[in-house]
Amino acid sequence: MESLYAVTTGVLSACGLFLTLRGRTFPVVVGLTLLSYAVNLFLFSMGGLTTDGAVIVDGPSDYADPLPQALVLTAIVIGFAMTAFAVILAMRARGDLGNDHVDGEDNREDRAS
Amino acid sequence: MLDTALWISLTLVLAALALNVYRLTVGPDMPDRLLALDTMYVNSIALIVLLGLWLNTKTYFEAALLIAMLGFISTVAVCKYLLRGDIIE
Amino acid sequence: MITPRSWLPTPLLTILLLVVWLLLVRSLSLGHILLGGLLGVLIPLATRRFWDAQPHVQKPWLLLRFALRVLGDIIVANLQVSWLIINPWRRMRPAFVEYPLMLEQRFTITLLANTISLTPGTVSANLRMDGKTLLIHALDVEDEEALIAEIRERYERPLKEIYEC
Amino acid sequence: MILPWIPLLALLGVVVPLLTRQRGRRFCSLATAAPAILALLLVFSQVPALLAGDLPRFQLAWVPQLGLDLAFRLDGLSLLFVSLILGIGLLILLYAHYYLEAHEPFARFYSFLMLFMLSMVGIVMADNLLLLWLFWELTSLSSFLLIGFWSHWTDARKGARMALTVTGAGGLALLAGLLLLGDMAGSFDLGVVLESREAILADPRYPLMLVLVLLGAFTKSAQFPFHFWLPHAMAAPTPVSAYLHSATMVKAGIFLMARLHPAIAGSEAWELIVTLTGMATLLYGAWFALLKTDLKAILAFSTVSHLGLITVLLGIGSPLAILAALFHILNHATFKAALFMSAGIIDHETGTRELGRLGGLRRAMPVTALLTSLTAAAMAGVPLFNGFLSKEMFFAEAAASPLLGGLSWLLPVLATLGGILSVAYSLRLVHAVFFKPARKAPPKSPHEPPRLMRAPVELLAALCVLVGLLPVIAEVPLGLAVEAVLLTPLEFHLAIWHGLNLPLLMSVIALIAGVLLYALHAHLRQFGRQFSPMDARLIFEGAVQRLMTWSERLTVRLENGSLQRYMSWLLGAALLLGAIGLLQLPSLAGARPTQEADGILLLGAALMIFGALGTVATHRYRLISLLMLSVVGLVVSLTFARFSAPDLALTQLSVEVVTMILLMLALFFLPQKTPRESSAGRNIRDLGLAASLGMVVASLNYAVLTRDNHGISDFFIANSVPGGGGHNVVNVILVDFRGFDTLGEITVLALAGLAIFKLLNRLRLFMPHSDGEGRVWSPDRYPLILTSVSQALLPLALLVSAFIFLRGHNLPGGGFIAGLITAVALILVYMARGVEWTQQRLDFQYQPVAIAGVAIATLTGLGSWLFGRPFLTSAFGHFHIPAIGDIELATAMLFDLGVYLAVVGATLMILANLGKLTTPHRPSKEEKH
Amino acid sequence: MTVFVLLEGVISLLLIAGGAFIFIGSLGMAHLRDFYMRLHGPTKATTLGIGCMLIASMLYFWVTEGKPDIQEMLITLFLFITAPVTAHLLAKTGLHQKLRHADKTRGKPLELRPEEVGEKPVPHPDRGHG
Repeated sequence: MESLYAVTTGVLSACGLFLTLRGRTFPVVVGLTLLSYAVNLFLFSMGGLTTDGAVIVDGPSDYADPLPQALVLTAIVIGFAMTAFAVILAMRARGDLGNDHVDGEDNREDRAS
Repeated sequence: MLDTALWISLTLVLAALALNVYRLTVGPDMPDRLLALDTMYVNSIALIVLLGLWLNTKTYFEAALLIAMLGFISTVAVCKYLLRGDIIE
Repeated sequence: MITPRSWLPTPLLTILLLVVWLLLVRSLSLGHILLGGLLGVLIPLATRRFWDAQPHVQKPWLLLRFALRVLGDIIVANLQVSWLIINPWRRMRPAFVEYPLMLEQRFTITLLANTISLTPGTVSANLRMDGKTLLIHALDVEDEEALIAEIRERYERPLKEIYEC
Repeated sequence: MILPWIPLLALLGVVVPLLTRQRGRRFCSLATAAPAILALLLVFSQVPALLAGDLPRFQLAWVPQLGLDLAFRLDGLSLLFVSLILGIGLLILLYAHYYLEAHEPFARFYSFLMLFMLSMVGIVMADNLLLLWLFWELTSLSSFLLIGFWSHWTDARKGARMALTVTGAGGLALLAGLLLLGDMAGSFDLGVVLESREAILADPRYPLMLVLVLLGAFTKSAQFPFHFWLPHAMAAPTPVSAYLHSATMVKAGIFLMARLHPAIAGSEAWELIVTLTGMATLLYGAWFALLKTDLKAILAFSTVSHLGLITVLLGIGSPLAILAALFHILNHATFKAALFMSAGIIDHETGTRELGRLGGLRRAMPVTALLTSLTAAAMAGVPLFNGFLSKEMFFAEAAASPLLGGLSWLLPVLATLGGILSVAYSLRLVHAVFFKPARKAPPKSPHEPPRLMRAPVELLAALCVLVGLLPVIAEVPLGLAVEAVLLTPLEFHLAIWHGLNLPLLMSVIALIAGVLLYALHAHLRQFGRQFSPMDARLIFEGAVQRLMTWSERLTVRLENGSLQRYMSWLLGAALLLGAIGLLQLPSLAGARPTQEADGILLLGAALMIFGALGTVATHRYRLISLLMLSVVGLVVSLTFARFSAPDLALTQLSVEVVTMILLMLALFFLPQKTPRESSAGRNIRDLGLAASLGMVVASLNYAVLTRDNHGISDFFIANSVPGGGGHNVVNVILVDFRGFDTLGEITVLALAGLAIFKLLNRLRLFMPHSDGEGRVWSPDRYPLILTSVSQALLPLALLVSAFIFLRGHNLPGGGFIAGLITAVALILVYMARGVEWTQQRLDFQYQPVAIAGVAIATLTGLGSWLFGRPFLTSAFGHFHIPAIGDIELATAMLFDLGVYLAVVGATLMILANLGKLTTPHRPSKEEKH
Repeated sequence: MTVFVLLEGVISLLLIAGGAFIFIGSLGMAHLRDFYMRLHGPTKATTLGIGCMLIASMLYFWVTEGKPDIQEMLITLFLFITAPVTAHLLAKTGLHQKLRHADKTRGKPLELRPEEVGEKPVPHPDRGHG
């Protein structure tokens, strides 16, 4: 199970990173979202994977680690804000520069490489 | 008996999910994919209910409730996008 | 002087909210009944400005009967559809049917459309912008007229009776 | 304790002119002079104590961790320099009062001058190496301001920049040296450092330290080869030159060498480096002083050469040499300041400084002629002037020094040569300006300056003669200073006549040969012209230019404005670091036993991977890749539910919806498809990079998952109910234990909302009239069924969010989730009904809501102060109400309310504003454009 | 005792039925011939399936926790509200996009009035990325 989880996280982050390397703004934003999924999963797993251990304390039991959950919870919301900001930047860039290339000018990808 | 039933219906649901994925992949048109996604959401309600039964807890009930209540909104958004382009106008 | 209308615009909704609340909190304690009642009053007050003129239910008991009938139909319809789907020798006769509406009010039209979508192998596909005809896609019909007649009898008339007469 | 008042008064002097500017120049000058005078009196008031043999010190801990104290001392050396600085400073002030033109911003000038005075006083009085260094840098800065005072004049700017660069660089070297020194001595306290000579000399790092410190000193004192900035600093107004470049700043390096002499001098290295550098400087400066034709340039180079002389003496380092050095510092300060001022007067009255255009001025300005002749004679070392005394001591020491072993005769010879040159250029200075008939008339008809403008010169000239005639009066201060340098009293007697001896012979030679040399210096000029005049400035500027171009090229190579390139660099670095980290693990798998995977998990993982890969595969068809993305999101939230994190599941679900809406909104304004433009090679590279990073992440995650980690969570679980009064530990952590983090996070959320709000205003975007396939939009803006359902759903959604919010403290839920639900419900209304319709019915704005949320949360936190508890301490209690039962109320709930409002406000601020973007200019009916 | 056995049987039955309906719904969505027909599967069968499952879980928790608790009904309520809307909008979108439908379908769906399908297609601005 752990290995499965780890592989999934890896694939997610790989895909997200690949998209963030694209040349147009929208794929980059999508990539960021994907990446933040991966990161949240990763952080969440810091406390170990527990089944049926929801941390609602009522009598002793083996609980999951609540701290990563709390941190990830806020991370999810902040992640949304971050995505929103990136998106607006992308729109602003298109509005002001007339295209949606991350560098603000078209057809420069190969110059960049 | 209950466990077997649980597993049977779980398998069925999983199969359903697989079918959704199939439709999502092949399309052919946007509405098809959208339909597949929406169905996936609905099916995941079943998954959560089964999880609750399996773990014998109601902790996850609200998750199911939330999907039932909000899940369709993203579908609606995409529909509105396909229809009007501008979803909040 | 505060009339009930001003602080309790929609008694049915209030009751609905109260019930939902009690269901949510899974308890019947007095405290929760009070709290639910409070919310049931406050939320409509807060959200009333987001509604069109709400038709008032004339005959609640009919509404109940209608709901039960729809429930039954849903089950039947689903069985039919499921059978159609898995039956290898099925011969479906899908059709688009133009359904001329009698109802005028948006809310009731919506109710009807949703009912249609939930019940026998039909999906309300499109409502003409003039709001006078409903385009229905049916999975398996032998006779459009019959379908129209059935819908009118089973659903539209009761709705009209409940809300609009 | 009055020591600190001396620098404090100087500091006061910095502000006074700025305050009294309006009261006219005279008042301003007097007001500025007052603190300096007071400081000078304070200094003199300390003399008895010094004579009594004790050492006034003042110490105040400033940054004890760094060993930096606000410590001052006033020993003999400090006394000598402080009185020089303040005294001459006052004269300069008087001089400047007349020198500056009426229109020039005299107040600023005074302020700069006083700032410089302050820093010099600080240097010479500092009793702590770091403090000394601070003031040292302050002199560089203030001299920059002063040299560049005529900032409209490019030479001034360039000269100032050059001086700052050189002395600043030297200052850095000095800092390094001082740090080393303090480290060797074990303390930055000057007293300690001066005591621990053996330890320092024995330390292996001594040579390095020595070189660094000397770099600082040499750059400051314009020693060869760092001398070149001084002549260019002559672009400064003459009072500045007279002050900085004769009496004070250039002496700072000398002072440093004298100050640290007990601690670091005496080694072979010291003697060689210092003496030879000094000698080179002496000759070089003298030679160019003879060739230059600009009055101030001549003085500048002569200053360079005299500084060299003093350096030589410090290098030789015998007690008498030190005495001679200090004596010459004193003398040079007097006559050179006087000379500079007379040069300034000449410049001021004739309008030029070119020897070629000057001449025969003795008729026009006899007094100035007299004064200049006297001071020049002192500079030349003519007997019965103070210069003569110190120079003769210099000759004596040079002759007596055993340095250079077999070649030890070289020093006196070179010394004599220097003497000859200095006689020559002094003579030339006087003769060319006052006696030789002028070839061209000066721009202005010359006449005597105002009486008081001449006063400082007269005073200084008088001093030259006085000291020259009865050297005894200099013995007291010198005695104290020498004692401070040698740490032991020195028996000595200053006399004019030592009988016929070698030094006298050398002086005589110098005089006669000097006169001869000047007689035929025309030929010398010819000779000098043969060398291409190498202008230090050109070289310096050239170096700067090269540096600039080089760094530009580097920048362009590294930073070409391509985000993709930066990303790949960044990710590459991350990959490297992560891989290194992993390599250090003994084994990937840890001790913790792994659990079995079942079918659901398998399918879930498969779904997620499918979604991720699908997103990438279809990323050029943006809508499809969005659908794929939301598959991932759904499964992620299911995963949270599966691994017992209901709160996370709820949050993820609602955020999922919001994100989807956001991206749809954005997609409308962005192209529907991504062109295929990446080159194959780049795709391969990116794939490789991403894949390897993914592997690193996966192995990292696996490594963590298979290791036992003892977090601090047990504490939270244990104290959640007793401490936070809630059963849902996650929520309690959010609103109570780590409430401060949450506060910060909602603040960030609100800020992001505001930022977006700002970014959106006056953003005009092209709105397509048809979708990707060119289909015109459907005319049905608000589908009826959607509208009525949205209105039916709204109350229910609000109810549910109220429920989620209230139960949050004890069961899955809480402010974040409730806020998101509310926001989504409202957004649904927006979608179904449009912006105008909704805005009309919403009687509140979102910005205030978000801000109110943050405010409520903060106030809740502050509230705990009222009860004397730390920030964000939560209180809770159970209240029993008859017939209703227990109701638990916790302040944490109030905090949660703040979170709720902040989330609602921020989310709607983002989405609603984004939706509003279209409404103002959205055509109701599709029209072609 | 037998009551419990009976109940257990009922619950199991409902569970399996629910799973079956859900599966059928997705099956219909997967393999029916045109979009409009696929639409029927999820909106009906799936809804019913979820309903069965919810009833099952209701009974189950009734048995285990001992007290009746019908809050699962809420989910069904929400589904009944939302599922038709989704179906309706999807169908509307399908019509708007003029998705082809099985030839044997009777009735002519696409004779929508001109103001309902937009006018003739206009080239899309994002061809070639302005």
